[in-house]
Amino acid sequence: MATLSLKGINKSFGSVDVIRDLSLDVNNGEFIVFVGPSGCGKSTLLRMIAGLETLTDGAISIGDKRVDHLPPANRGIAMVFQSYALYPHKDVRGNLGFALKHAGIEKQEIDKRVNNASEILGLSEMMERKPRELSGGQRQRVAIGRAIVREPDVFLFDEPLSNLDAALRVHMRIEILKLHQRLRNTMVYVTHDQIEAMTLADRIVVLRDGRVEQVGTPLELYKKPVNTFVAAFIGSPAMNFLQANVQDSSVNLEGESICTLNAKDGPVQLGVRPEHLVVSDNGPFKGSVSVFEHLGGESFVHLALADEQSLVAKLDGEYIFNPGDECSLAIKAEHCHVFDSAGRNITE
Amino acid sequence: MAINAMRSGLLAVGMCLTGTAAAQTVISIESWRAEDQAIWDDLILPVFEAQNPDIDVQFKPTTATEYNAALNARLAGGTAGDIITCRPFDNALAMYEAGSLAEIGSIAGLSNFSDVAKAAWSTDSGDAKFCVPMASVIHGFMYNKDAFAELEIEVPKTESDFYAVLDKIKEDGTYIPMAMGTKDQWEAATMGYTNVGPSYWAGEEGRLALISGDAKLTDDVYVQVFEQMAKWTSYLGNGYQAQGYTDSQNLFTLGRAAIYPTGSWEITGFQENADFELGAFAPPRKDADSKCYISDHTDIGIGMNAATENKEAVMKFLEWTTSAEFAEILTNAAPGFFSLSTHDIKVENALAQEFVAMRGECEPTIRLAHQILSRGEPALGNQLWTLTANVINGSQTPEDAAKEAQANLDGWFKP
Amino acid sequence: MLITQRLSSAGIHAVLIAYSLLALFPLALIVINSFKSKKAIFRDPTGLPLGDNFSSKGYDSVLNNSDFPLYFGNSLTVTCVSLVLILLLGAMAAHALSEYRFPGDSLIGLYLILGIMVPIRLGTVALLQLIVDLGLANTLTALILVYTAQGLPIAIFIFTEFLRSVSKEIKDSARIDGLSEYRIFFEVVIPLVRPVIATVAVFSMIPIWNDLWFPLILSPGEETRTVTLGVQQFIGQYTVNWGAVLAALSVAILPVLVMYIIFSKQLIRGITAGAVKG
Amino acid sequence: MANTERPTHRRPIRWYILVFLAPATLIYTIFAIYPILESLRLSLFQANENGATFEGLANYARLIQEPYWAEQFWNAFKNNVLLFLMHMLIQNPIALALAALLSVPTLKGAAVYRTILFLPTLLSVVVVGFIWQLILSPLWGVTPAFMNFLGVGSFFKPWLGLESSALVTVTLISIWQYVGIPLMLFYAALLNVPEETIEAARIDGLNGWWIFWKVKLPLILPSLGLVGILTYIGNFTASFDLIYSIQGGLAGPDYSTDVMGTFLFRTFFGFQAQLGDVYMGATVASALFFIILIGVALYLFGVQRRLQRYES
Repeated sequence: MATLSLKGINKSFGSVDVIRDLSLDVNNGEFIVFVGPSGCGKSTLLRMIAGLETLTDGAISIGDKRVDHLPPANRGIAMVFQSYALYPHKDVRGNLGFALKHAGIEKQEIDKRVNNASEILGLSEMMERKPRELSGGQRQRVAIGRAIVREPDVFLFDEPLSNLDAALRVHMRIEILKLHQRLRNTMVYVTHDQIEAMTLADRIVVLRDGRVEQVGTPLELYKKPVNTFVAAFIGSPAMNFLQANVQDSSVNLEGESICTLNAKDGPVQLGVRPEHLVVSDNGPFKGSVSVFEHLGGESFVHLALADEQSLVAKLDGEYIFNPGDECSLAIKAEHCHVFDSAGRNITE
Repeated sequence: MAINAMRSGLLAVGMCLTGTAAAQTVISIESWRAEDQAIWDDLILPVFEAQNPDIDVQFKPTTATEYNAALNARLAGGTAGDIITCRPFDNALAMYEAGSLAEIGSIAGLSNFSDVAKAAWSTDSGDAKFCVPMASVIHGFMYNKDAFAELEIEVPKTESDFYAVLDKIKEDGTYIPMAMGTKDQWEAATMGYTNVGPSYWAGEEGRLALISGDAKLTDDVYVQVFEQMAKWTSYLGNGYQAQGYTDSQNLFTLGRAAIYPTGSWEITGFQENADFELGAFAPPRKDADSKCYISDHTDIGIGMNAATENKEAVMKFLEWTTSAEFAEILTNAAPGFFSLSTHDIKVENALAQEFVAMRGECEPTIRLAHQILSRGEPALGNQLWTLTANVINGSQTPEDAAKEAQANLDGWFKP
Repeated sequence: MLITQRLSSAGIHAVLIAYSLLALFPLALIVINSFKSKKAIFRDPTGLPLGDNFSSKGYDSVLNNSDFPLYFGNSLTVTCVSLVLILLLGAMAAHALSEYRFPGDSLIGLYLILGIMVPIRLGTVALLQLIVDLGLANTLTALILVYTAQGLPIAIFIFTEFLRSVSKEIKDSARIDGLSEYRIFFEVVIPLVRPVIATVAVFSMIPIWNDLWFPLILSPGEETRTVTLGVQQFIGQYTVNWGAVLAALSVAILPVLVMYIIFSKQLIRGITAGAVKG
Repeated sequence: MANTERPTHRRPIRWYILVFLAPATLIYTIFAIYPILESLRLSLFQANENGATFEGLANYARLIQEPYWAEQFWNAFKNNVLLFLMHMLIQNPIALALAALLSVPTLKGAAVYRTILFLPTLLSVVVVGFIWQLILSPLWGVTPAFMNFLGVGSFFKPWLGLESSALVTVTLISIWQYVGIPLMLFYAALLNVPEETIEAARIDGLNGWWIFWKVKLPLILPSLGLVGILTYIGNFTASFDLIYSIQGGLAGPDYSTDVMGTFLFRTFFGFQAQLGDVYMGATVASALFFIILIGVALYLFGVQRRLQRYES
């Protein structure tokens, strides 16, 4: 149980800067998630925390201890990998106890911790099996168990669910959440999947090109994304961006005012989340339906607007449209996001 | 430094392991005569070691085909044996000139050898001698006495007799007239060309004329030999093109062929394997009036590795090889390999006696290409292999073959 | 299900059996003739070694020759020690090449597999000189060193290709578990490469076991002869004891055959595991 | 934060990389590369009265200009090229066909066939050479009897002894012995073709034959390339043993089976009457080295790149 602090982290491979001057403080017991598109440096950052990559500059501390010069095993961390990274030649019990045995911990203590972990994860039935005899979900559980037995200060997860199929992913996500609630450890989790980030995180760190775009709780990121990048990344289906104009403190789309904004006249980007759109006879977003997807409880309408822009709306399941139908939608002014030409959020 | 230290350390260990090293000098003989292992181990070496208890001689042969390559590599690396069995003439000369063979002219027993014998292992001027002559082999023909009796044929004396005999055997059809193949190439050249050739080029006369430049391989007498070879084709077995030397041996010893052009070196092997009585005859003379010639080839010599550390023991052994005792053991233990010494040795093997008897009737000479003519590239010796095989296979005419041989010789050889 | 539509299963078996016979027939001839006298071999090469044809002389001269157990021992020692060295050193180098980035890594990688292309035999003279300078002439050590050098490039090539295809995370995981780089190699990488060990072993073993050249040049001494070199004593200048040669070589096939059968299953798995892909 | 507080982030020297690499690199360099480089060096010298003198590329000029050398060199080179082409056109298609049959999933006894087909590869060339000479010999009746039995006895020829057929015959023996290696590589590659791809093709209406040509073959192209380059290298390096043991050092009849390996052997160590010449031998060895290098470079930079596009 400890805090994690990153100060002025820099990392370059040759002339390529992967992480640029990154600082972050993680609270004790906090579940923090790094998200970003591939290549944003999130995995490198995690591997630096683990000690698998060296820093070019900066400092990492866990608790009060400066760790960036320590070997991985002495940092008080445990890590769960995307490919599970189980030792193929050892059975489940051997995999779970390996690190402890190597650290010279007494056999009794090892057994205790291994049994404890296997109970938490429901692995007790398969302790003598080799990894190749396990399903993907079971392997992932063993990988997590291997982290648990080490009783680390900080858990590190490197895209642990991306090798699983959709149903299992949801299931394991919940297991990890439960685990966190039970252990209350500091956890750092890397993913490119925003749903995992939203559901798991106490705080999310959005990374792009080695820089932090925004840090905040899932709701903060959802409600107040600092820029179009974060806005597009968080939320599903993704936010619609439409070209609009500011005229006389009003944001206008095709001459219709959507919301007010105290800014000088000129083009802006209007951000509209699909779930905030509602059907309204005189709504400002008018167009014809190009695609209609019905999911039972809800439906998605893809609308071709008059000025050749397009828009997705998430509607209640009771609406039914056919391609070619005319449709008009409206949004509450407080749900509008407005971004300047550089992508910065300038919503009031 | 380090390497030397290591080496002496290992030497020391080696000394300890051999135990009796202090008392005995161990010397080893390099040879290509793998089949003579038992003869040397059981008959020859014990006699010498009994007289020289402080010397242990080991016979370490390499397969004949790899002998030159392996020996040269070992000489270059410094791991060759103390005593080296020498091939005659240019091959040994090259080794002497490269500093691998020591000068051994001081051996008193060399007086027991004729000048002809010594010439095979001396420099051209005759000043330096580098191997003790050991044995010669005599070319000739072996025949199946039973078959000859069955077909009522006499041993041929002249060329026309020879072909008459062959025709008769061919006509009868029970036997393949002659066992020889061209696959191994050297067989055709050695058993055919070199065997009967001297009768045409008049032995030494023709051989020396080539070296002096007075004659060319395109002269009639040499071309005639190729013509003989072309004539042989029809008397060989089916598929002789793919018949190797071992095949020929087996064809003959299994009694399927009546005549086998060969040499005295086959005696031991054939007497072991053949169920019929063997006889030998000399290469036929051109006609009744002309002389008969045999190739009595100085084949094996024995010399000293210049880099040996046991010079004294080696010299002692070489001295012994000039003795009548050695000559006698060798001649009778390896019948067909005749001592080159002038000692009067009684040959016990009957078939070997038939070969020795040829010496009385015929003029001796050595193989055509061995002296000087194989010193450059391409070596005439190897040329003759390929060309003879080509002529017998019909892929080259005798004239062409002679022309090519001479042209290649002209490429490097200045008489 | 490839060509089943064209050729029935029986057809496939017919083709494979036909080719198997082609592969086995000469082998059978070798074994049959090793039990015959030289004369019988040539009188009736395809005849079974029965009645008059039978002769165990070949085996007698091999097995009663007190030196043959020694030759076998030498061959086994040289082959096994070389194999272990090739596998161990090859895997170590391949691990370094596939796991770590360091200056010149790809150059060293290229350098180490260059030897696949060039037979060391080309350097025989210099090699012998070197062996003599090191005081290793006529030792099995000389052969082992040369065979190891000869076998390393292909081993490194196969191991590197394979290790590159294996997830790196498992090694990272071991690092987090606190293993040193050395223990990672021995406790994680060695078990990982097990599927391709058979592939490398089979490819390296055959040329070592059958080699005649280097024993002839580097270690021809009586004490260090290998089987193939020992067999040469039956091959004379003019007379060849074929019965003994065939007997010796029939016996000499056995160790490689046994090793092959042991490795056979792993061999395919190893190649399939992506070890020898383009 | 003050700079002085920061420990340096320079990575400590990673000795373990050295420990892993050094043993293999050392043994390989000392016992493989050094001797070969020494050979390359010797190729620049020529023997004369006082040892050897540096002659630059003179030996190479002799090799391709002086008729005696050039004739042998180009003949051996030509034969090597023929050998390579025949292996590519005969050995590898046979291996591919057998591998295709072996990889039929419903086939029973595949493991037995696999072992049998690989057996010849385990043999030493001494015994392979002997047995095939015995089988093909016109004297001892194995092949003639077999052909008579089939009623084609009149077609028998002493193939190993005829200039027109010796090289082909030796090649076929070599194929008999070594077909196991490409067979294994193809077999493994075919096993790796995903079942789904084949099923997709079947749904597209392709039958077994076309699935092989249109789907499997393109997918195993990379191993086809690998087999090609291994064949190329083996053709220059391994062909020596077999030809030497069957046809002898002169590679008869009339040099019709002479390859770079036998040519090198004769030149380097001498053969019977011919005296060995280390300097010309080294030159031939080096020429051989460069020929192999050029082939491998072409493969690496041309063929392999194109082939690997199919991988993804």
